[in-house]
Amino acid sequence: MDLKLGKEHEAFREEVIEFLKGWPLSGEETKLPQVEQDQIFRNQAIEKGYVYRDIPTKYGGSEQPHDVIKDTIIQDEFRKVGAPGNIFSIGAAMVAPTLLECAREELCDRFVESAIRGEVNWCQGYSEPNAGSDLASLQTRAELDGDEWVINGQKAWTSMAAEADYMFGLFRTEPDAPKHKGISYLLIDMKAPGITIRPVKQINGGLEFNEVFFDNVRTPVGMMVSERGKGWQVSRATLKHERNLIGDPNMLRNTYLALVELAKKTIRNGRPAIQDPRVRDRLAEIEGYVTTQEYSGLRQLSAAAKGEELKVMLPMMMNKLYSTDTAMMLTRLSQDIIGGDGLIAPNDAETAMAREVQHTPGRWVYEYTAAIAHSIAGGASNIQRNIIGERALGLPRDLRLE
Amino acid sequence: MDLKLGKEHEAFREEVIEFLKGWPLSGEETKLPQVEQDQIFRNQAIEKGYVYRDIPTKYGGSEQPHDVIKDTIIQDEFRKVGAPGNIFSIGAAMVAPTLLECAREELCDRFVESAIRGEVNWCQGYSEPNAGSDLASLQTRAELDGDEWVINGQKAWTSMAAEADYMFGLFRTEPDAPKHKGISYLLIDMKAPGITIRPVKQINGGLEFNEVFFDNVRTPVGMMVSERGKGWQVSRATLKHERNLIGDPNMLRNTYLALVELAKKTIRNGRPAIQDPRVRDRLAEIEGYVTTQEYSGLRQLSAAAKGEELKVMLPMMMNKLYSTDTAMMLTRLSQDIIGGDGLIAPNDAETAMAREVQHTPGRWVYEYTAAIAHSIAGGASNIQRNIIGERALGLPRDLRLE
Amino acid sequence: MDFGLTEEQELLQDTLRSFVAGESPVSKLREICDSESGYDPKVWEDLLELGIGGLIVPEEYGGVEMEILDLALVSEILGEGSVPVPFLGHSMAVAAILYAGSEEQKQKWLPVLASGEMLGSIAYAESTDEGEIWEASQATTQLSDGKLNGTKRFVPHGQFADLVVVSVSGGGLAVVEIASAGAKLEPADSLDRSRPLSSIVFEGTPAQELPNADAAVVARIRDIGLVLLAADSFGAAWQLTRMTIEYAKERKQFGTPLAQFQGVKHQISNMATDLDPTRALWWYAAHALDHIADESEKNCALAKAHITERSMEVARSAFELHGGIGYTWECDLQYWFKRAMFNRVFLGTPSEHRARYADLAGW
Amino acid sequence: MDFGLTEEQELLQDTLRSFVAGESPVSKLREICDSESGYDPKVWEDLLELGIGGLIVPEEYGGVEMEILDLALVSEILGEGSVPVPFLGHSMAVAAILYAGSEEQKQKWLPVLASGEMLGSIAYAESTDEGEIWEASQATTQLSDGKLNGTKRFVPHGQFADLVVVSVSGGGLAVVEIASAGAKLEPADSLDRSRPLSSIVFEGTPAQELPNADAAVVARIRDIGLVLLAADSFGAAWQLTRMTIEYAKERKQFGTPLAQFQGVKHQISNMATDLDPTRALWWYAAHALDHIADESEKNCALAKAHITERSMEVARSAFELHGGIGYTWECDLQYWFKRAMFNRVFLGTPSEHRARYADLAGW
Repeated sequence: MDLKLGKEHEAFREEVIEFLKGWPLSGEETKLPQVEQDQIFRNQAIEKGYVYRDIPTKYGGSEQPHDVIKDTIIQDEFRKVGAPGNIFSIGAAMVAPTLLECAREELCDRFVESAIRGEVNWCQGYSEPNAGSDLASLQTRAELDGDEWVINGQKAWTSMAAEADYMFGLFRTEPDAPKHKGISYLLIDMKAPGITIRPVKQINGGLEFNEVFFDNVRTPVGMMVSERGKGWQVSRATLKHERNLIGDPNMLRNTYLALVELAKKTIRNGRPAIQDPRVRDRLAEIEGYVTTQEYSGLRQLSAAAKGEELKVMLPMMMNKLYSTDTAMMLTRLSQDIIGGDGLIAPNDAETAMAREVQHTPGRWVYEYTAAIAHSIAGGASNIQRNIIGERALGLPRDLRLE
Repeated sequence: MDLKLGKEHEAFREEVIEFLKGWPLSGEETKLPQVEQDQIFRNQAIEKGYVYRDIPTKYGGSEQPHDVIKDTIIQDEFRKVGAPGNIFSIGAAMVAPTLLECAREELCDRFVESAIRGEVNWCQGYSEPNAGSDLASLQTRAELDGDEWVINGQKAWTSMAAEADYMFGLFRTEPDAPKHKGISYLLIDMKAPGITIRPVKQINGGLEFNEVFFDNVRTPVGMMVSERGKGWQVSRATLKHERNLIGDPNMLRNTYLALVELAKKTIRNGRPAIQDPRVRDRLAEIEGYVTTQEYSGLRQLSAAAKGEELKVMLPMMMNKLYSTDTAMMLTRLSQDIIGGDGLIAPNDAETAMAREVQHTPGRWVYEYTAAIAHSIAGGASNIQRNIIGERALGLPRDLRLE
Repeated sequence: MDFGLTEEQELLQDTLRSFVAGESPVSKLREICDSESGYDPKVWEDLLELGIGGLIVPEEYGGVEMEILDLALVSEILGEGSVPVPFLGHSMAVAAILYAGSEEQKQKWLPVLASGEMLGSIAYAESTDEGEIWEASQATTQLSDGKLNGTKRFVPHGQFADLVVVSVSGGGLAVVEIASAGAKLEPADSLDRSRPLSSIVFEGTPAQELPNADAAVVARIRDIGLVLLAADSFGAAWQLTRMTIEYAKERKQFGTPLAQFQGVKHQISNMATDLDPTRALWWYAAHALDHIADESEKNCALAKAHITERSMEVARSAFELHGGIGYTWECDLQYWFKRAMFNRVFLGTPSEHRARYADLAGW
Repeated sequence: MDFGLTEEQELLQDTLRSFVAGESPVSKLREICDSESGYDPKVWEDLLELGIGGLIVPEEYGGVEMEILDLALVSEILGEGSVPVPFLGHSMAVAAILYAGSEEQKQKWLPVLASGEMLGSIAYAESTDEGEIWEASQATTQLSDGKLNGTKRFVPHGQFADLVVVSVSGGGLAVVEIASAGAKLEPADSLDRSRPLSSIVFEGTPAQELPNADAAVVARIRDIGLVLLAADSFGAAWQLTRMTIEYAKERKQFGTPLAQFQGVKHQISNMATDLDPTRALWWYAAHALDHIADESEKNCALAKAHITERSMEVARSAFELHGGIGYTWECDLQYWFKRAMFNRVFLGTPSEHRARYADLAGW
């Protein structure tokens, strides 16, 4: 175990810090719109090899050798100064790597660069109203008509559908094949005729998700990733990236730190809530979970860096369930601290999921209700328990009627 | 809702209190051994109709009309002064009512009176090493040989086997019948040749349970309760009584009160533990469960008194699971209060389950480990959850391979 | 002795339950809540005709002279239906005037409150330098020379109320007729839209003191609120459980109804086991307010703390078992979940009431 | 950067694991525990030969000069096997002399402790008027003129120790060679029979002060104990989980292996999820003791509090899933359950360490 960075990496960190002195921009450039400033700086970072490291240069990446430690250093230092680095969009985080892994060069040429630059926005079309955790039951169909697929049906839980230019998703193309094998992975232009988007309002007022309806929507045959009936395999590549996105331990740590601040700032019974021994006890208990998740993440990262993922399969499979439960514990305490303010609905700013979330009681009402949702995103908790039991602990599969 | 006793019952309570002035005995009788003193007083109580109220007079009971309120008054007042009332033995609490409900008169004549008087001790033979919650899988066999059943096999989890004169239990008499239907209910003389008793030591040092081995043990055909293959039905009558025994809310209340005392007496960090806000919070939280269980019991009792058991089926089915979880919470807190004393094993007095349990740290170590066992006695918790889900909430039965 | 409901009480609940099913179904609830009014005057009027406005008011003041247990039984049904009516604030205002008012005040207000000509509410909560307070004894709002000055928060259905009972500095209570000049009322964006809240700023607002508001009476009024919240949460949580049972029976995954997965079945059994026995806890607390004075304060604290807390856990399981659909505005779960959130916090959090319980227990 | 074990460390654990499986199987553990000695000298000697006695001792004093993380990795394996050897007390005694001893003291004792010629232990706990204490800073045992007076409880393997490190009034540490006159040793009936405890009464017992036992050093010695307990509990709880998995796969009910009931499967998944990720927590705490001084105290408190607490919940589930059989003396579960109970309480309960954590966090 060696948590010190080696000399090479320490030098690398210095180099990154030096580079970041160039942010924020100065001089005339500060007069440009923020988006353009971001892009100017990001282009410099790509040149240095700090951004889009696993994307080939021909697609606008910096095509660097795989080095998780360097990735972490870059992420840390960029975050410290708030500099624009990798765009965290579905397109950059999920579509680009999936295409690079599974698609023909033609599709990569067309979509990877615009995805990582955030010039083209993507949304995901997996879940359906009757197929949440059970993707094998997907019903939305694509039928071949000449050199186009004709799509009919409905997707659910699609984030950012209204903002998206394209959707990637799973569609049933082989109705006669067994469940898993009848699914293909298609890309669809969201401006194609026949698409209707309906935002789904959440119970905390947020509007993160949409339903997307397809009425004879057409997409060319060339928009299929991999082959007919191979959608399931492709989706696993994508899902891998999504799971990583969700299990981010920093998110939990940030929420925890905000909770500690809340407990310091909130006066209850004439003193800061954090002076209440019960609050201290619960905060320290939650810290046990948050720190565990954090160090366990570090361990997984290290193992991945060495190509030893197999050693950490077990904690990797547990990330989701663990952070779901921790988030629940954490936001539950927030409700005890804010007290009566929990009677008031979050306002628009609080539900907007802005980068700088407001430190308001309403934010905590939003987080509390969102914590309940966390048990859902990326597979319900019971499914997670089955996966852990069956794949990691070697327990027998459920009895099935089938 | 009327928690005041009606005039009739208030008068009855006065009558009982008046009667109880005769306890303890006085004069010459105080020189008798305690057991004899108890019996003298108990006989007087039977005459008054206070004891063995649901047992016919011909078996030594007082054959009173069913009145749960009077039962409760008697129990309360007898307990207050520590007077000997109904004997709380397996024989009195389970065998006698079962025989009265299911057995031929001959067996009642022979066994009921001695059971309720505690002159003959009984033990239960249901569970087997490979049939805990799943009684339908019982393997211990009884084969008919002339006018005797010949028994071979093994029972487990038998309380008081060494002290018992007789066992009541379930045995497989019809090997070719479907599982449930092949079982009969037999009474066995524990002094019969071929019986071996082996005490099972518990992890907390207690010795409440035994294994009982049968090697060609014989019992007359007349010792069968009800008919061949009807053992299952008879056992449900008995089990009903056992469940009542286990769900006793007073036990939980007494343990809780002792815990509060412990928190008052134990000095931690320079002050009584009960002054620690965290201990107060947890005690109050546990009180919520204990009180709920207590009032829910009162409600069930009232409904039973009115013959309206159907209205309270749901909470009745939950008693076991509820009190198991509460006992766990309760004894867990005790371990935080006793601290390092939890490193020491309970001593003999503490493991003897004496009527007056010692108020020692070791007692709490004993209780804590016993609380873990509670999830087991009378059906594992998962079985309880299935029963609640299927019978009370109308959920479908598990998928089964069979 | 009978630890159970009378036939009349069962009839009362059955009647109300049918009424709610017919007149305040979830479709209507949704309409009311989406309109952000949180108030269904038609349903409230019908409930008033059933006597709900003056349930515990003696007949001489125009009420039906029932018990607090009856009031709590009504609260359960309203929670079960998440009915958007101003029952909570109104009932507490009625109790305040009934127990703390002078004869004259009672004659003046009880009949019109009982009939519903006037709608009542209570204004207890404040943000103070000591933090948020709910207890009347900690109130900082000033009453002098018949004028009220101070700011109150979280007044239930305040924007529809004609009369508000206000806790004031020194631990007493005062009554404001809201039409009076100088009360600035600001509706809040309430999380539970079936019980919208307002803030009120009093600036020299005319008010009458309730002369009999001594500590015991003020405690009793709060305790009535606590038991109503507990009963409401019980009703709401049972409704969440029922909805989950229905959903789990209907919804299939991997070709099997959810309810047939043992993992799901056990979670549902745990929900019900956590909840159902607590019925006896709030019954007893309400009964104690009616008949066993010594026991009432402790038991109301316990019922509020325990039941509103357990109800949130029930809600959490309901969401987990519904999966994503439960998280949408279109799913009915949200109404009962928010109802339970309201009940948990209003008049103080469970941990505050546990601390109070510990003090009351003499520990 | 590498948050993981070195090949040497993995080899160390593998070697030890095989050794324990071969030399300290549960059959032998049962024998030792039933004899009430709680000490397997043969196994201890073999472990000493592997260098366990002086793992963190510099080579110049006859040790193998490894890190505290290595010590904790050993502790995990000993917990996993519930191995009845005096590792805990001995390791803490070694740490005390190593960090707090004078050069002369180190030269005198470290080599014989490392080789195992002398067995060490620590005597921290006392019953005082303030309640039970574990922290050295609260000790009331008096050291003056080289004589020790006071009573200590819960000295691990005390009845076999040759040398005991004692916390004394003022927060310092002293060393007693137990053969000295005047130390009355009373073995207790320990719950965890793999680590028997003794009380010691000192009445004018000759003792040497450890001169460098300042607050930071004393904290460090305690923290080593905390991380060893956390690692031991982690090992024990994983063993309980494994036993439960095996049992659930083999045992059938209603014709189906227990593990195939989804209710059971989910409970097992929850056990493992509660436990497995915490491996990184105690690794980090141990590593911090070696390399990140600022972080060590907080992280050791956290690791002890969190892991020993979670391990008890794992144990609880193990019992529930084993049913009645788990409750018997004959079932092996008991050894690991009692091991976990010991770890949870020794050197202070989780809630005490959470309170300490809160202070250390500067809240």
